[in-house]
Amino acid sequence: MSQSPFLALDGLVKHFGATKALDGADLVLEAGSVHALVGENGAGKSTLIKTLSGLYQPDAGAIRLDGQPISIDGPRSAEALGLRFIHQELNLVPHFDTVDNAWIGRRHPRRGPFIDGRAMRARVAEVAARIAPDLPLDKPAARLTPGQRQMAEIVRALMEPARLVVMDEPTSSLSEGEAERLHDIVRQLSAERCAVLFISHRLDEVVDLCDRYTVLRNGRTVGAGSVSDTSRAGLVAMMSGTEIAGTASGQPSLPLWERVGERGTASVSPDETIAAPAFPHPNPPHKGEGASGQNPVLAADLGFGPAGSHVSFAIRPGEIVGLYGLVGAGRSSLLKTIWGATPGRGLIALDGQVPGPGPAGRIARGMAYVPEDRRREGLANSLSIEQNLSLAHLSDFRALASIPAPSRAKIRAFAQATGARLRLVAAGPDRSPATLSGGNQQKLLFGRWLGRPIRVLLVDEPTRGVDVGAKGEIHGEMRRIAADGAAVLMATSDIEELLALSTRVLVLHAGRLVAELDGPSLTRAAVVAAAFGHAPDEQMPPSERSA
Amino acid sequence: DVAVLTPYQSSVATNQMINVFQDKAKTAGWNATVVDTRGDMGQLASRIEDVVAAKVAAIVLVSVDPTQIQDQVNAAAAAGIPVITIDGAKAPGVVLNVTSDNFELGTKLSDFLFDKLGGKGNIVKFFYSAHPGVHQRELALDAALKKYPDIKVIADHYVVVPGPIDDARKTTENWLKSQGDQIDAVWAAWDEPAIGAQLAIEADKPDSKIIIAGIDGNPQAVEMIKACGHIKGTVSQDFDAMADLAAEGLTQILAGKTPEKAEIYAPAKLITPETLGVTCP
Amino acid sequence: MILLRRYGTLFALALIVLVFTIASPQAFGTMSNLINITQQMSLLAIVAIGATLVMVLGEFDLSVSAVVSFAGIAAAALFAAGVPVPVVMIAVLVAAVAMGAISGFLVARYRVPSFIATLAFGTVIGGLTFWISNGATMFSGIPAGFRDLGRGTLAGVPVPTLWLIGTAIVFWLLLDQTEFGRRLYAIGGNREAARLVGLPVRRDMVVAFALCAALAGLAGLLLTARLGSAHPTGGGGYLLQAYAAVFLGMTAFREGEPSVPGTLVGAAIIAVISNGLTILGVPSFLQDLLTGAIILAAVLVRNFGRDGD
Amino acid sequence: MILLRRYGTLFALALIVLVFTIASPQAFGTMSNLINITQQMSLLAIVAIGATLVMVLGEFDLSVSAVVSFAGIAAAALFAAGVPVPVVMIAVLVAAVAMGAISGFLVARYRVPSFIATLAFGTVIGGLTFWISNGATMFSGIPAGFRDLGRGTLAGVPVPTLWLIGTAIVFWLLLDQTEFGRRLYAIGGNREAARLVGLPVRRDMVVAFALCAALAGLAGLLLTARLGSAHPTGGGGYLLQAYAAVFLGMTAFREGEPSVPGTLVGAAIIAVISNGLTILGVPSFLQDLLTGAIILAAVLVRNFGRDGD
Ligand SMILES: Nc1ncnc2c1ncn2[C@@H]1O[C@H](COP(=O)(O)OP(=O)(O)OP(=O)(O)O)[C@@H](O)[C@H]1O
Ligand SMILES: Nc1ncnc2c1ncn2[C@@H]1O[C@H](COP(=O)(O)OP(=O)(O)OP(=O)(O)O)[C@@H](O)[C@H]1O
Ligand SMILES: [Mg+2]
Ligand SMILES: [Mg+2]
Repeated sequence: MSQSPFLALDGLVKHFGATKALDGADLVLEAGSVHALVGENGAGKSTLIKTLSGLYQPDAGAIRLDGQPISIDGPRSAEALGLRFIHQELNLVPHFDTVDNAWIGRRHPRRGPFIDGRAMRARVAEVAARIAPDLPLDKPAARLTPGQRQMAEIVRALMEPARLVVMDEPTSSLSEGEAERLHDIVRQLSAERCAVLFISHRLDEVVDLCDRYTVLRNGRTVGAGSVSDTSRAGLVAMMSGTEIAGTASGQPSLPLWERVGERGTASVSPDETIAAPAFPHPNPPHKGEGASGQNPVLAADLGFGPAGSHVSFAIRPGEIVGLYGLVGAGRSSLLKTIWGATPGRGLIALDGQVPGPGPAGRIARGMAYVPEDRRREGLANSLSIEQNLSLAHLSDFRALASIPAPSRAKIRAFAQATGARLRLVAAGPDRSPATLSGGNQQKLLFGRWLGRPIRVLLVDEPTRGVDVGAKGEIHGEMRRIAADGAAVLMATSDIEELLALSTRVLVLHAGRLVAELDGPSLTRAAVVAAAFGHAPDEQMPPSERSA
Repeated sequence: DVAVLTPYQSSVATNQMINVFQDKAKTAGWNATVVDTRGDMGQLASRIEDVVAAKVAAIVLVSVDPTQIQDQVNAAAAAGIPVITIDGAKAPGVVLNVTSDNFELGTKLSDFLFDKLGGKGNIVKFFYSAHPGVHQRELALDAALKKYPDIKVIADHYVVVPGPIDDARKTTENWLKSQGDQIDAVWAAWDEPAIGAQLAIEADKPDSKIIIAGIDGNPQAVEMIKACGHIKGTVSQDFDAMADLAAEGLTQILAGKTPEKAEIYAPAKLITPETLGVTCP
Repeated sequence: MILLRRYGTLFALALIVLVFTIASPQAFGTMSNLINITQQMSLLAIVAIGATLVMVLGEFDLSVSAVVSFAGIAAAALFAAGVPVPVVMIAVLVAAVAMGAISGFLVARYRVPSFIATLAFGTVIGGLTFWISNGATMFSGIPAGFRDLGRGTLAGVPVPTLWLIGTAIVFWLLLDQTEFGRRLYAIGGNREAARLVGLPVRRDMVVAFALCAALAGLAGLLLTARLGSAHPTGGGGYLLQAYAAVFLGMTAFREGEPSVPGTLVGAAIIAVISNGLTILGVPSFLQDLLTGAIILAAVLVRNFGRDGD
Repeated sequence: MILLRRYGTLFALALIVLVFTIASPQAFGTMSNLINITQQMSLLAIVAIGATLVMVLGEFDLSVSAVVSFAGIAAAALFAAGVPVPVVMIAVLVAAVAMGAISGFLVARYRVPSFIATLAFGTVIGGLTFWISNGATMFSGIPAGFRDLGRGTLAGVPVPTLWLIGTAIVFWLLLDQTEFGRRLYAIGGNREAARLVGLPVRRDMVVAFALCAALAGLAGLLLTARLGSAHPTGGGGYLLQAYAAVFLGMTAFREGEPSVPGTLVGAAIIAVISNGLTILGVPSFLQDLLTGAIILAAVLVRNFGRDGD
């Protein structure tokens, strides 16, 4: 124990066909430390931990635990070694509630030969009380929000004592308060000499929380050390491969899109595609300044959510309105209701007119929507990446306008342009989105709407799991869309993002609109306070005050 | 090579004919292969096309009405392959049909049953119209009912195939519940539903006077008659004789002769406790 | 209203029973007829409980009807050869388990879609059955001691009903109250997740298919006992009806998952409809029409008012 | 090796044809027999192409066999009433489309599991068919002009083969080359995602079920034309075989998605096996054994060596 580190990964290599997901990744982990694993989207972080969890077998390289070389031949043996994993793509059984999910794969408490439901629940409630006191324990996972599902996964990982807990972007769908609680848990684990391997794209959090870091780029370890010896900018530089001197939006590493060429398909260089006429360059950073005199693009006055709460608000052209709240506050429900995907009472008006029913009616009027849960609501894995990209407006890709037959060439061109624009890293446009890294899946969802005139953009967690560089790109796109005169309504759990982009913030608490903040009142403290329901009187939205 | 094709190999009667015919074929030195299409006529048509393509020496159709697949029979005839049917029907292109007259069987069954009832009473009927031969028996029942105005059909059931025995058993159980006191007899278009009815009555209403009769001479039914069950008669088709006659006819045909008659009726006889030599209380 | 949606199919069953009782109080609505129905549904329900296990995994086993037929014929053939009853039963059940395990192995190990794997393997089993029986119904030599396992009553309860009660209790406990059952639901709900947490996915799948086949084998034995004869396609009618029972049952409880109580409700609906319609003397073609319509109504009860897609 | 995995089932088909040709060069391996096979597979393949559409959605339509039977009987009944051929054909197809649309509506709007919805609705259709036909085979009054749509040859190609070619081309284009087809794959891949990007999920599902039923109706018409008679359960054999063809086809190309070319390969495998085994004079029970075994082998070719669960 004294000399050899607790866990060491040496030169791990893992191929998926022609893609090298890991290409000599090293990692050294001290017992009881909180270790950050950072890197751009597609750098290989998730692949690394899946290898550690025994899900993938490395093509080369060694894993050493307490100095002894070991081979982890399956999730079961990783579990037996005291390693716990929270994978990036959440893996709950949809019709199991939190309690049942927490116990899958564990020895259930029993009475005689039968499982003891009461003891199961008691144990889970005990763990959940520390981490997520508000988490509903009896709701099937299918009816939880992504944030709640994330917490359920965390509860599951902490059910039994562990030597190492690996968390792959655990905070990407948690808002400030919940993330804070998770940080406390992490510190507590570390104090109990349980190591934590923490993956995150929220670099501030990394700098705050972690002792040491490892940076992956293109599957290779390019840096490691003590967090106190570096800074946010330093991490970004290492991740993207630019010099320390570079800024946060420095030159990125090349997209792997090129690897298409290796497999015989035509390769596209990013320069070529960025020049494609469909995409004007994004405007310079812009904080939407909705001119106050203009008529609203989007006016909503409607009931939403399971509780049937009522909200009314309006968004003017050029505005980016942020929507904040705790997990389960009802942000996603509100967006879906506006999108016409769940029935709601009330009206919305677009440029003063009521759009047709359902999402199709909204799309026809230039609305766009990026859902939160990419796996369940966003991607069809049986379709290729390019087909997923073209799905929302298939009729734009006809070879002949009168024949409803999409042209493969046009779809391919769109996919390549969009891919280059958002720096989508993929083995090829004809592959399944299931082969994409988490952040790249998110880019895919966003990319769907690029190259179309947009009047209203509804986005739910636009950059969940997206790396710093690409986050900048997506923010740029959103600003450009707003600057072109559209209304943007953005739900996010990332308070940095919220403050950086929004001209105005609506805060929801337990399904009710509790605050509307802009100008000087829009501060981090005010937002967080409102989200927890401590809304001082002057923050009440005018509509509710008058009522 | 002789190809034997049927859609109903798992029916007891058909199976027996095929087995006897195969034995005869073996002694005659033919190589007979059996193809069963599980009640599927479209399949049967395809398989006939196949054996025509394979240029077999003769085609034997068992328990099929060749008019249901006339084109394929014609094609076989055109290819010079003789087609004979057992338990089939006369049709263009069929050189020989050995059968028992289904209408006659149905009449025999109906007359026997009505006679037993003394010309008066309520019967229930199990039928299966999808099979043209079995359908003929039903028509014979209709004709017989005209002659006996005091016999009434108070319930009927279209038997589910496969699983006719179990189906008939359940149906009879249900009838016993609803109108058990009114039923005097069960008319079964063939023996399997009769067996099902016997099982139900023996379990649920063993003392009732209900009598059952069917067609085929199915050995299980014969055994039940012997054991003095409720089955009191079955009109036995002489399958052995039919298969025999068919094999003889085929020998002649393969020798280049034409059989004297294009249609041969095998005799049908009634099996009852008396003919089996048992006396029931 | 929520209750209606939650237990819609159960209400539907109650309603069907009620309507038939009103229509025919002396024949349908008697205790003896209701007991009779439990006996009539028993074999179907046993097969359907087996199918439930496999459906929990999100798979199909289309070989159940072939296994039912096989078990009946194999038993009859062994009896004809003079093998004693207990040996026959054990041998047949072991053979059925082996068949199920093979299907399960093909599905779990090679990821052959279960629909095609079990359909093809069922065809193989059908060929075997024809071979053994020579395509003929077998009825000689079936001992009375064996036949009594499928007929008669014990303390007023028909013997097949007792088999059903036993099977239902054992498999309800197995699915609902044991870790094995939880694992099956987990695998069916999210196979990827099950694999990620290290569940023995392959082994459990093989066991589930084997148990399903064992129940089909049991049903085949009971069918032969009940009829006193074995038919090489005697199980043919069970396939679609068993899955109909499971699917009906899925709409009966919980989050639309297959479950033993649900399957019992489904099998009961099917049995009650055919018993009731026969007792009412509804003509054959109308029986089909009504059966289909009632089942649709039973399923719709739960889904009505709910928002589609 | 990768090729083998990618196109395994296609190789399997080629191999099966090769083996039969070697075993029986004069009978199986002749041009005329191969053409004959295309004719024999045509009806099954047409039904299976319809089933493919529904399978793309991830749903089942178990009423196809009932629709085949219905179409045949309805046509025969209309002919018996003296209705002219074109009117009969249109009327029957319209009725089939309506039936499919009803199934589709139940599935899309009320989210009734398609398995139980179409099974129950198929029972209703079966009742209708029995009502019309009185349960009997219908022979009389089928005009020769109609019969010629299902028999004979045109330029050396059997007429049913021509129908198959036409159907396959139209539906291949529809599924593979149009927005409608793309939408069906998207709905099947992730219905929720499809709905959220504004695809007309319900409408497309109803259309897919309607088209599936239309093809079943067409097959029913052709079957009656081919046999010159209509049987109230004449379509019964198509149900499992059609889905077997689709599932076999899913293992033939791409990432396991149903497709028209795949289904053709699947139907061809089924047709070739039964043609070849009959021509070789293999006895019935062995035919079953071999059919099952060959299909299993054909599916396993692709999955062998691949890692399971
Ligand atoms: N199953 C797979 N098949 C093919 N390629 C894969 C597969 N899984 C991952 N990859 C590829 O491997 C590379 C690394 O992916 P990985 O998921 O490890 O990235 P990551 O660092 O976790 O990214 P993110 O921050 O976006 O989650 C990516 O290029 C991805 O496309
Ligand atoms: N399908 C559903 N059925 C029932 N309740 C649901 C369903 N989806 C969400 N809910 C509940 O509705 C409430 C609001 O959910 P919503 O998804 O709008 O929250 P959110 O603010 O977006 O949270 P998150 O940050 O976790 O995404 C939550 O309490 C959630 O449990
Ligand atoms: Mg990742
Ligand atoms: Mg949300």
